[in-house]
Amino acid sequence: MIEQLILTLPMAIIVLGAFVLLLISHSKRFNLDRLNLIAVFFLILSSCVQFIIFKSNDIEFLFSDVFGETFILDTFSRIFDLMFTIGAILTLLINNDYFKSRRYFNGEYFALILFSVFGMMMLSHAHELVTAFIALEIASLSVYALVGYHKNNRVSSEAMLKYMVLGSMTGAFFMLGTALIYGAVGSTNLSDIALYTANHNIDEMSLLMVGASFISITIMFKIGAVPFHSWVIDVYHGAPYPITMFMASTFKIAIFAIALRLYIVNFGEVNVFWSELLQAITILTLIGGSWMAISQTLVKRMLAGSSIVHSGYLLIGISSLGLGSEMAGPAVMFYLIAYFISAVGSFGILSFIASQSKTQMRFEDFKGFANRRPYMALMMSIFMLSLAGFPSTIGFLGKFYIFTSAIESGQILLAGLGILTAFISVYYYFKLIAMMYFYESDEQKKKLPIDISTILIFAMGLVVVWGGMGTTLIPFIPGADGFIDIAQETINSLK
Amino acid sequence: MSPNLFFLLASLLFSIGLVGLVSRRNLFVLYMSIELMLSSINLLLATFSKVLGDASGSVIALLMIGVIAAEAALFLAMIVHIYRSSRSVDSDNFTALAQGKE
Amino acid sequence: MLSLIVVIPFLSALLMALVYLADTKADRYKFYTIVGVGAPMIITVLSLMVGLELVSGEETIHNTLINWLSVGELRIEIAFMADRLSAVMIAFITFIATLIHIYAAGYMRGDEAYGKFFSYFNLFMGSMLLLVLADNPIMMFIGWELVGLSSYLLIGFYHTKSSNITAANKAFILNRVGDFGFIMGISLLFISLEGTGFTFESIKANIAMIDNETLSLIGLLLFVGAMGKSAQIPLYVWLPDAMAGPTPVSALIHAATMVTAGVYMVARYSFLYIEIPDIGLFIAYIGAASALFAAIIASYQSDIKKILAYSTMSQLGYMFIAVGLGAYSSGIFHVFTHAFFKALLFMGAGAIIIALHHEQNIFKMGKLKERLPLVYITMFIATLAISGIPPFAGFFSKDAILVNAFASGHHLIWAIGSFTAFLTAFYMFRLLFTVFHADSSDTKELASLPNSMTRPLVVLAIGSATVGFLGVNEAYGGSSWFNNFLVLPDSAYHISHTTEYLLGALNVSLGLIGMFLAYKMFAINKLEVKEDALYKKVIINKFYIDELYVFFIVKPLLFLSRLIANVLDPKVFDAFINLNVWTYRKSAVIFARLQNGKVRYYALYILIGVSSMSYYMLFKLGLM
Amino acid sequence: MERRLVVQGIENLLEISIFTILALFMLGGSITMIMSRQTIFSAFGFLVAMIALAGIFALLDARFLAVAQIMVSVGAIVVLSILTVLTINMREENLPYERHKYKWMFFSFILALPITLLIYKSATAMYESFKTMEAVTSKVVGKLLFSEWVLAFEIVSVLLLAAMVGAIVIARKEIPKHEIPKEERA
Amino acid sequence: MMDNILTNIIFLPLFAAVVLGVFRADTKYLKIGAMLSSVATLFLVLFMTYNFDPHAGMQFIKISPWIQNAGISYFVGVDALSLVILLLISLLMPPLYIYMYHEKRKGYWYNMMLLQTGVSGAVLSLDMMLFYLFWETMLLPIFVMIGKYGNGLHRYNSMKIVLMTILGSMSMLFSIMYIGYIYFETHGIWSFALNDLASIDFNAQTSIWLASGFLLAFAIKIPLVGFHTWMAPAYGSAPTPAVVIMSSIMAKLGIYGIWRFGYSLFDSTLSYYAPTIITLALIGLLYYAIRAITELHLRRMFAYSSGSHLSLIALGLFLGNIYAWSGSLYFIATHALASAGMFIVIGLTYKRFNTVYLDSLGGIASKAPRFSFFFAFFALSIAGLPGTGGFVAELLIIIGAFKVNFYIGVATATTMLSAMVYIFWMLQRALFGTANNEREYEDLSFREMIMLLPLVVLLIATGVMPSFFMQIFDPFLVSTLEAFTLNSGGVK
Repeated sequence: MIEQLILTLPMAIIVLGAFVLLLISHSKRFNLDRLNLIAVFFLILSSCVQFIIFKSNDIEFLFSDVFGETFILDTFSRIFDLMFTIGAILTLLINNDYFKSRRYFNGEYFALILFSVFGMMMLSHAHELVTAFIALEIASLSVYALVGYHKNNRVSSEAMLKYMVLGSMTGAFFMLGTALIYGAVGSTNLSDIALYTANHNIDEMSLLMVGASFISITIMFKIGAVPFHSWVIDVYHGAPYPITMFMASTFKIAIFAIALRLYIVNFGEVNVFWSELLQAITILTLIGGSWMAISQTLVKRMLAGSSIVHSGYLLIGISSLGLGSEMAGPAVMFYLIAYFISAVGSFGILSFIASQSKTQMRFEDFKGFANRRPYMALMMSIFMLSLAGFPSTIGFLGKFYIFTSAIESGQILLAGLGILTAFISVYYYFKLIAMMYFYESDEQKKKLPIDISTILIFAMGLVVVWGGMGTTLIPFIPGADGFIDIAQETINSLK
Repeated sequence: MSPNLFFLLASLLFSIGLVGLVSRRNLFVLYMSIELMLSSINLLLATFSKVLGDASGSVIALLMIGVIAAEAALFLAMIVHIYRSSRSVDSDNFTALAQGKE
Repeated sequence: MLSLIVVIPFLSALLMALVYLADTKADRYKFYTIVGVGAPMIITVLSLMVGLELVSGEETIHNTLINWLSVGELRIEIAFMADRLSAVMIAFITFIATLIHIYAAGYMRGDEAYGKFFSYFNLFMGSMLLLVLADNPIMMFIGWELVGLSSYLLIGFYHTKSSNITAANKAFILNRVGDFGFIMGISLLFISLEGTGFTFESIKANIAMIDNETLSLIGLLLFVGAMGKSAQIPLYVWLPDAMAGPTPVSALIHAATMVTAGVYMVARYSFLYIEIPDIGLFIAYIGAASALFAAIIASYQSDIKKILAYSTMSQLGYMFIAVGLGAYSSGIFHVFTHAFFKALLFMGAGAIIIALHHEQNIFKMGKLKERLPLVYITMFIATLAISGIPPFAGFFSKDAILVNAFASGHHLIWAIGSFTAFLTAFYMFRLLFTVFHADSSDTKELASLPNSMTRPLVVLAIGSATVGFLGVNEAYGGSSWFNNFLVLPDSAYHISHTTEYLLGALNVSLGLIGMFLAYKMFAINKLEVKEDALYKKVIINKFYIDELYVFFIVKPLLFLSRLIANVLDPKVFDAFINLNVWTYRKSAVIFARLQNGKVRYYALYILIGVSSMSYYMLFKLGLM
Repeated sequence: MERRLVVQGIENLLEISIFTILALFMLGGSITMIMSRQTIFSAFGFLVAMIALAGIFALLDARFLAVAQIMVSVGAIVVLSILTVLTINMREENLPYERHKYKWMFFSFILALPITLLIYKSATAMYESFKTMEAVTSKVVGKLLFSEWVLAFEIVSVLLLAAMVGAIVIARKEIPKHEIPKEERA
Repeated sequence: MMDNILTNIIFLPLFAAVVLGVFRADTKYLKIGAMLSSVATLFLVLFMTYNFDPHAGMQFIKISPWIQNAGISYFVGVDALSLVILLLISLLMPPLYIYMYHEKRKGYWYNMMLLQTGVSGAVLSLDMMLFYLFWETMLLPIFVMIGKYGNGLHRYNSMKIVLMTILGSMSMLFSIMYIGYIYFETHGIWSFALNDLASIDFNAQTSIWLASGFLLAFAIKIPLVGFHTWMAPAYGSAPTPAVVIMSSIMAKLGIYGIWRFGYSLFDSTLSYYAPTIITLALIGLLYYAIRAITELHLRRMFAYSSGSHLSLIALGLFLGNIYAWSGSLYFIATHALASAGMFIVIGLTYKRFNTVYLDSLGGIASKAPRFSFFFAFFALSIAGLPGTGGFVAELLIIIGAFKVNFYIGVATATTMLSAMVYIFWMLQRALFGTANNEREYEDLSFREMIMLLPLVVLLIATGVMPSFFMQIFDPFLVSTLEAFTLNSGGVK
């Protein structure tokens, strides 16, 4: 009993932290800095607990006698938990300066972030569709509120409006799918669904298929697949920088926690069914995403557009998964990690810069950036290279695994298209590097503040490089091999 | 009495919700359309619950009502905030983020 | 020893170049003179020793320096071979070159690039000797090319004047056109004989392996090289322009040595050409045409050096008539004699030019007979020699060629040759009389000529007068020592002595007529050529051949280049890429315009997505 | 025997007619909702639809659900909405003037048709009839809620809390504590 | 020592750069550090060459597993082919650093060091992925150097070169991944080691597709005609050291790639592409040369010249006989030296006169004889002057072409003419003519002579004693050609 409770401790700590923050948020004794640190403290505490209990594999379902098989405890979910908490920690720490520079943040903000992390963690542990939906809603609703947090800013509200309307609209599809699956299976538990799919022919399962497809619409929406992509750029643009960072890195991968589980375990038997559909969406996403990305002038919007393209790559992986590729699962997982790190880094730098200037960041504003801030420019270049899939960065290996899995599953054309869009993506990523390096700046070189956010950004830069070419030389720090081992292990724990 | 009619009703309601969502600009109507969609899912769940002879469906629907309430809260808060700040509930008025306007 | 002959000039050139580059301003007249003139002197001695060795009975002398290249079957050594042909060549080349070097020491004195000049000059020497002494076609080709290079450098020696450089470029490029043919010939030869070695000797031994057709092709291609180097139609246009270089250069390169390389080459490949008489005939016709053509133009030129240049071309034509018809020895004999008198003529002309403060138009000269007596006498001897007046050297060699032409049965060639002989006498005496006899109003003081310039004239004059006797044939009581010494595979034409005398008499009389005509027209009152008739205009403008080249080759090339620059690159290749980029960007813009900011549109996109998905599912699941 | 059949027939008829009425109310309410220009009419249409939905729940023997629907959906949510509408007190001219409303509706309905069909067809393809079962009483619901669904039930509370916090944050009129920096757009 | 010598060679410059960067070295120390690193590398390479056995094939091999899950290993080795290019890059670096002597901008130095590592790495790697890594890595310094330190439309042009090159490398990446997958499919483990991949038997169709991926990358890098639009702008805008490396080394890597990977992986398939590439190369030979005639910008002119000669090298490669191969490989070396010299001299021209447009030059020869000598020497050695190595190479390629086919031979021999026209016209306009008296004609300084002399000496040495140099790679070519003929029955 107690040991099972310990297993829920990470989540409990998060919720607790949220309550505590709510309580103290209006106290005069805690300024923003403190609140931030408290939030981080809870997150770190939670991740420490996660580390401690990481290897305890003896219990598969939490309180299975009470809950039924609704709450799963596997490596997969633990890895995701870790990523969520790390993502949140990074978001909070890197944006420390940003919070201080904007007056509209307060205690509830951190509480909402913790709520949203809680929702994501719940999502990764959910082994039951309704629970998953509710968890998703927790995460989403908190993020909706966060997106609109800058209330004096029209665009922030507008972004919230759009995200909320569209998010709820597609959220309804998730529930619709759940209802249909419930109708087909008689249960929403994933174990039952897996059993059902394993024991039925594909033509007997049309209701389940329809339901699953509706669920996938929500997933597609959240990861920004074309044609469900239209919110991405607007919302990323409108949201305050920390939230954009949080959404692009953490929230985006959260949706894969459920998506991968569904695709690999529950609908594993019937994945072939929607391979064509998935391929069509993948193609649209790759092309549309790169179209969106190259037509932007704001760096933030460009990164938003590019995140659509990255969803496209992930979809290639998922589509390969459906066609029976062995490598696809780890490939997607690895890509998620790679994208997570690179996106945290790149958006982190954006908000780092935004915390010191009030201008919008167009490409032009980066002119001479390398002169003003050589180290930041170097880091930004590393992240750009990683996103572009330049070798010796983790992004390259990510693409490598994705494309080989596509080749393995025989989707040569899809891999080719992926390569092509990767090529196009070089244009908009290198454009930023070009802006930073190719222009001289009149401004004096600023001294680089050595604070927590810069250190973290540097750390992320190192991880990006180390993850692309590092070996297992240094213990405890996963290199290129380490990350794919983790991805492998994670996916294996699903089956 | 066959469940077909219930299914029909539910799917129709869902579609009406979709139609309202897409074709209207009034934020209140958008909000209500979403609520309608979710409610139609509740109807579906209740129907399945009866079809399958399993009470879980009803329980899910019950939980759903909670979710609907949560969404409603946030939605209404947002509408109030938006109306307050821009004196408009017309969704077409919010295009500051459109491509080319940044 | 052989290696030394080739290497010494290269080394001295290098030495002088380094010294020159180390300090370009320093005046090191003595050093350059000693090194620059000393090197040819040494090699003259060496080559005479080689000659003596051969005379004393050696068949050939071989000398290998290093292994140059060894790829597959292509094993090329830097090796030298002196047989009698090459011995003769190096003997007169080094001898005349030494004289010209001495002459140049006087001529170029005071030029600020004196060291550079001698460096180039020695470089040329080395290249020429490499060409002659090479024991395989590749080495020969290298010499061949280097000769072209040094010719380029020397023609463009006065580089501040752009037209000089144009002339140099023209020379080099046309030479390269020849080389283009030459290298193709060599390559084809090598490929045809692959595996049997690639020295002249082994080629000679295996020549039968090649079928006649290929052999003809090879012969033709090789001759293209000769055309370029020896200024034959159609690649001759560079030679007149090459007179832009300093006069010693013209004397050495464009009269005595380099231009004869083509003839030498054909003689060197005589074992090949003997197999393909058709190509030989072709060569002979080209030679005849060039001879006549050049002679006609020469008759209407007024620049002293250009006249000599065309005369050179014309004489080269004779040589090609000879080698084309298989009379290789006669050809080489003419090369030999021609070297003397043509060098003399050029050096004389150079002396005049220096004396007259760089005046080159013969119609602005006159009455120099008294003022430059030594030059006058030596040039008179040379003119007699070139006009084929016995007993001067030119008579014997030219006569031998014409006799061979007649005997071979190709009477057209003979007729052209004879007519050209008449023209030769005419234009040469025209030059002589105009410069030395005709009146002139010019009374400017003459510049003094240093001894180093005049003494070589004397030596060469003696040569011009006497070297002909080396090759006096049986008809004239000689023993054709020269021809016999060479042992080339001459075609044997038999002809009675009577005919030979008749032909000789005809030639001499033609020469005399030409001389007389020139005296009538120019000695007393010189008539400056004017473009008063169409034919004159055409001839004075050298038949507009240069313009034709410009029109048919240069213009199209430039046009093509501009076409690529302005159309193909930007409007085809780049445009293709840009079109793709443009299409992509355009579609991106259109796609991004869907992002119009209105939430219901976004919902509509989602609805469309879901709707089409549902549609697909309806069919796929068989529900509809 | 016959009597039973008759009774059953009458019951069926009754059920169908009740269903029809409720369904018509629902459809009418929801169509009114999406059609009417005045927000308040829409809200009333929605209210009608929700009440009718509660009726249909009752028809489906889900009594507890029906009550919950009435209490939460109708009593809380819809009423809250109406209150909001009234609080905001939008004037006529502030309402969006939607010119192409019907066109949009038409097209979006065509687009929504496949979805409707898909849901309907796939559901009816599988199930022909109801299972006879006991009405879902509050007892059953309670049992299920506190066994199988307890986790979901618990996290719904977190969801409500988060939504509440969010709603408060978004809706509260904030008096800036400090001077707000100049309007920044991103 | 010998075990890790290749690793040292590759990473010494990078190491130097990192150390200097960490200590934020002044330009003064940066200069010394860079110079030292390049000289040390040169000594290492020379030392290795001294110990190199031409008959032993691949040597100084170092394999260590790297990213094991992806089957990527750190696998380097050197054979004659890579040795030639490695020698070139290490020989060229010191003169370039001397050239950059007055360079104050630090990024310049760092980029050059990074570039050396990238190029050496690409030449030495035998693992496809490692190769790809270096292949892309060497693009970055070029990108920055053109974009940041270039002139003209440099930003646009650097973007253009990067995009076009990456288009090629992406297609190559695709092929590499596919081949790797095929290996995985048959053997059950991942490997990108060249010798592993070479053991795969492809079916003909796949092989053709895969080869096209590689060929596209290399065709763009060379560039063959049609893939060349990045070339002139990039060369025109790039700063001199970058141009030198681009034309002398990077373009050759395209050839190297075909040689190393093309012939190992799909020997017979290359025969399928041979006619196309031979045609393209022949067209390119003349196309670029003719284009160069009217070009006034010196760097662009020699960009075209470079293209023309690289077409010739590619041609030689695809002719597939020993003469053409020796010629090609030799040409790689000699053209690298000559074009390096040429571009350095053009750089010096720019430093002196602030222009590299032909129409504003002229008269240099009379005022600056040393400068003109070097200028003309390099120009002429590019034109294949006998006595310089280029001549030997061209001769061999022509002979090789004649061996294949008379008509190809004739077309190839036009190289004798093609370079002539523009080189000599260029010399006329750049060096000769009357000097402009208002302009200062500064002759070469001692430092500049020291920088250029090694190149001159090497060019002459390669022309005078080719067999001495060729003995390094002769056995390699013979054995490769044997293997190739065995597999494909020769090229037709």
